[in-house]
Amino acid sequence: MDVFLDFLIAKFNYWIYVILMMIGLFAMIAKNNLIKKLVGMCIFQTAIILFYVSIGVKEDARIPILTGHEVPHGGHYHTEDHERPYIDAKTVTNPIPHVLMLTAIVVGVSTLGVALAIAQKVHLHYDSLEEDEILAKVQLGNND
Amino acid sequence: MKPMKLAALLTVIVTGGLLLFATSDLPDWGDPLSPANASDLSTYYIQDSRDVTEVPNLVTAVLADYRGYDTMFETVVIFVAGLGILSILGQGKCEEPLAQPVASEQNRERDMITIITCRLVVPIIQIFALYVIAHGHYSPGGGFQGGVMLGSSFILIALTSGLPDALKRMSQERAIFLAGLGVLIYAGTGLVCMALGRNFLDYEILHKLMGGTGVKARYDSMLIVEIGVAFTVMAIMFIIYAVLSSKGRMRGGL
Amino acid sequence: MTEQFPILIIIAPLFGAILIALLGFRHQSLCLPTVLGSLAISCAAAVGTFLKVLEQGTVLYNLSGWERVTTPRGLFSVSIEYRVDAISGLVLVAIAAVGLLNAIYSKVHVVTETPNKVPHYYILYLLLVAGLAGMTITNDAFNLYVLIEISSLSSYALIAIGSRRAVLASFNYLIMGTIGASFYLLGVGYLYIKTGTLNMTDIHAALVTLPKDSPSIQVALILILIGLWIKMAFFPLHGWLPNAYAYSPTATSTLMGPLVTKVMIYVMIRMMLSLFGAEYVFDHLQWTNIIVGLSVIAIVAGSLFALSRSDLRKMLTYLIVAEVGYMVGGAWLANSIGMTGAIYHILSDAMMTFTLFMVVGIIITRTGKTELTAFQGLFRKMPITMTGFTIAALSMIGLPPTCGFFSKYYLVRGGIEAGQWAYVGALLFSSLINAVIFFRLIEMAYFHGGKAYGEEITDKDHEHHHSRGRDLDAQPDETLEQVPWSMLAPMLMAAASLLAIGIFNRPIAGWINAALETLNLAQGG
Amino acid sequence: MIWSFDIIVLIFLVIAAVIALSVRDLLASSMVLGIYSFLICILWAEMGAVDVAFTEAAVGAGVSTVIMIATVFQTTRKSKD
Repeated sequence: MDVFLDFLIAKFNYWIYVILMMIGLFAMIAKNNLIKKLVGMCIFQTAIILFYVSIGVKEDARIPILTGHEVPHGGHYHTEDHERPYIDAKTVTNPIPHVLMLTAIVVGVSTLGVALAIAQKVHLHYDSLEEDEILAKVQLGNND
Repeated sequence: MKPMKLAALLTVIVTGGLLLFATSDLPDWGDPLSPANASDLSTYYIQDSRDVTEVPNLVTAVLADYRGYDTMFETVVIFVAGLGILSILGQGKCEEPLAQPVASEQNRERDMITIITCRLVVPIIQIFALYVIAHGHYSPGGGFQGGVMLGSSFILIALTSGLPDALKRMSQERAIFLAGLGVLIYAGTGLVCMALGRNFLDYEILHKLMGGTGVKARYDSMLIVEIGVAFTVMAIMFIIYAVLSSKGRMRGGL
Repeated sequence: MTEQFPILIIIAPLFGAILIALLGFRHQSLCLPTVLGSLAISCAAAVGTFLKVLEQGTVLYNLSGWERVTTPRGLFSVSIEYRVDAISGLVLVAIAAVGLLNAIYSKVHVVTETPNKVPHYYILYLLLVAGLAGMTITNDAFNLYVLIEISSLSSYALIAIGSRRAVLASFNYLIMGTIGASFYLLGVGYLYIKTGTLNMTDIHAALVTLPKDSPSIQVALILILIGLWIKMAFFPLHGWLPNAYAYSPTATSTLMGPLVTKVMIYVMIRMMLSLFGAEYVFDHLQWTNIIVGLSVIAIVAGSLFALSRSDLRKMLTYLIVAEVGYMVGGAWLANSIGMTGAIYHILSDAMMTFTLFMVVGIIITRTGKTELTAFQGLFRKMPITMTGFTIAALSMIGLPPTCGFFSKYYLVRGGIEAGQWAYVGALLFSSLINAVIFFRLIEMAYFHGGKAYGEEITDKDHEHHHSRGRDLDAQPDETLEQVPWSMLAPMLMAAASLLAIGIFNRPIAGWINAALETLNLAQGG
Repeated sequence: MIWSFDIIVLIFLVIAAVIALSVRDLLASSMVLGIYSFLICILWAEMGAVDVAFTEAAVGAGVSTVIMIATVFQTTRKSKD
């Protein structure tokens, strides 16, 4: 039982991430409504970010901000005068995925903004947000 | 319609299957000794970065200094998004006179209580946002988060008092100028480093201008670039809202 | 100063964009000089970088000034760095040159097609060029993602700025493009979890030490490939491309048509060779047959679609789809000749597509027609334009001394060496189709309907252009076909570059080969 | 790491994602997407990614939801799927 539980904890997270990603991806491809596609896009991107963040997780580790006596607070800029305590890398969460994902979140919201603007413009032109209705109107407009 | 769903289902099953198949090979979740967590790179950042930057928040140190180039382009992404939205939906010309409130806008009932409350809350939000920007070296936060909060304070004004009211405080032209200024602060810092004879964004050399040591120069330059990020993000977040909530007409609003 | 050349390529357009954002909205006359100036600096820096690479081999440039850190396991990079070798140097020169020439070419189009939005347009334009150049030069897998998104976001906007149909096409492109970029990001995540670094050189060094049949690395490669294939419009995933390019404003399609897909192909080659390594991709994984098979389908399908279209720009977009098949197939032939051909074809196809899009842009502006019949009797009326068109057409068909011949020569030789007869057949078939398409057009232009043509170039159109005064060269000389030199000169230069790339094929192939050798893909290997 | 907390939030996430995609009212869909963002933000805070959680709270749950609702107001609330 313990072995099974360990296995479950070790991998369960990844499975959920994959499920979330696939829910989002499915919506992006299959949904008919443009806004729903974008909801799917948000879910897909967020799930990928979740996957990245979880790469950096270390069990029983602190957040990646070094506080307390080890860091001189309030502007001691020189390092020569005192020896730093050694930090065990195992006790601090890996900061790299966090940095990357800050950027990815920003990219996500930018994409969402541009996508919503395009969706509004589509609505302006075709007065609909349903893909099939829009395509029908396009066919009607010019026999392309 | 149907075939599209089927194709999507197939794609999803294949992709999901591949991803699940690959998880068997991934290190256990939360394993401190996984290749990513025990890598030289991560260990270096955790153990050595504060000696050369003096910033206790490792995320800020890596974000603004080691991967500062990435962050510069992250700011540019925001900038592109704002201009893209303006060019897709906007009316074009920036110099257009400030839009007069349309009739329906004036007649619309606005609740006094929400307006007054928001007026009171907005300065507090803005002060907190400034704190978030300035204290990014020591606590979670930084230019991006602070910028979003500043931008959302303007959004709050637009939501309660109407878009024209918010546009009076931050017109489209001013927003674009601020966004450009933010990117300029960031990229310009890098350019100054180049002018002083080092590589792009090598803040260390800036001690020639700012005094102190190279480490202090890194510490201070990170604040400068965070302020640049905050400018761009604030302006663009508001612009995005202003354009999207008015279908590009920049008046009326929700 | 010379060591700062690599960064100048990227930040010159960036600062140009900032300048326009700060000043261009008040003083619109500043926009075009800023664009031209910054792209000229970028172009000069690209050439300088390339010359430096030829002189001293691969150039590395550390951003943020962090040197590589020494550990018992070797050196590793703690910040983002640039890496330029002869191949990326060539691609960079092509990007900057196309950006600059297109800015000159499209100065009229931008004003007529996007009135009120000239500053917006130029900012996005400059950032698209910066993003593409940044993708080519960077040596950091995650930075590549950020730059992919910059170039994608600006191209979504540049497309959606156009007509009604363009908006819908742009939305589809956005959905497909986001899926592609997300797949790429996910692939990089799988690599990061196994290697713990993001620098491509370091990832490669770490991958060599890992067990070869690790499923997550294979899945990472698949994800990255699919992501990039979506972005480059490789055949079954090409759905977004034709509409997006055909309905976008002229200046957008002339910039994106030549560059976006080609840069993505370069990125794929970069991933294959310097991130995963030729040994892993070609020798360990036996995927060559599958992917070359896919590329055969892409070539045949793209060519057939192109043949069946009557709209000029649609036809060109399907030709791009076919050409993407050429390059993906050539890159996956698993020998250095095929790879040389693919990289050489990136250059020549960029210039061919560029020339063709410009010619078609000129013709559509002058005649107001978008069908193939617009070509009727054009030789008499527009001799200079048609000269450029003929050179580009010969190059597309693959006749010497144009560059199209030499790239196809390398690709076919690579195909024969690898024993991929289907690929060789598809190449020849596609050349045949191209010959049919282009000889039909040339014939139409040369022999048909010269008589009634005079009325067809509408005077209204003419005046419309002239009313814009200083934007045009103010000399209505009939021999100049009433097309301003600002359009003709870039087009002729691009056409001349087709001949130049063809004539200097030996040194170019030599540089590419030398660079491939440093990436462990030696001659005949 | 409190794994049981983790699992509960993850299951809620999946539920939120499915609801966001299956309701026919786009306004409700955007709101549920906001809930999804908040849940994921809690999860990140618990994983020690405080900066990312902060950003997601400000962006994902804040600005994204607001601009999405703005779009829904400007276009239409109804969706066929």
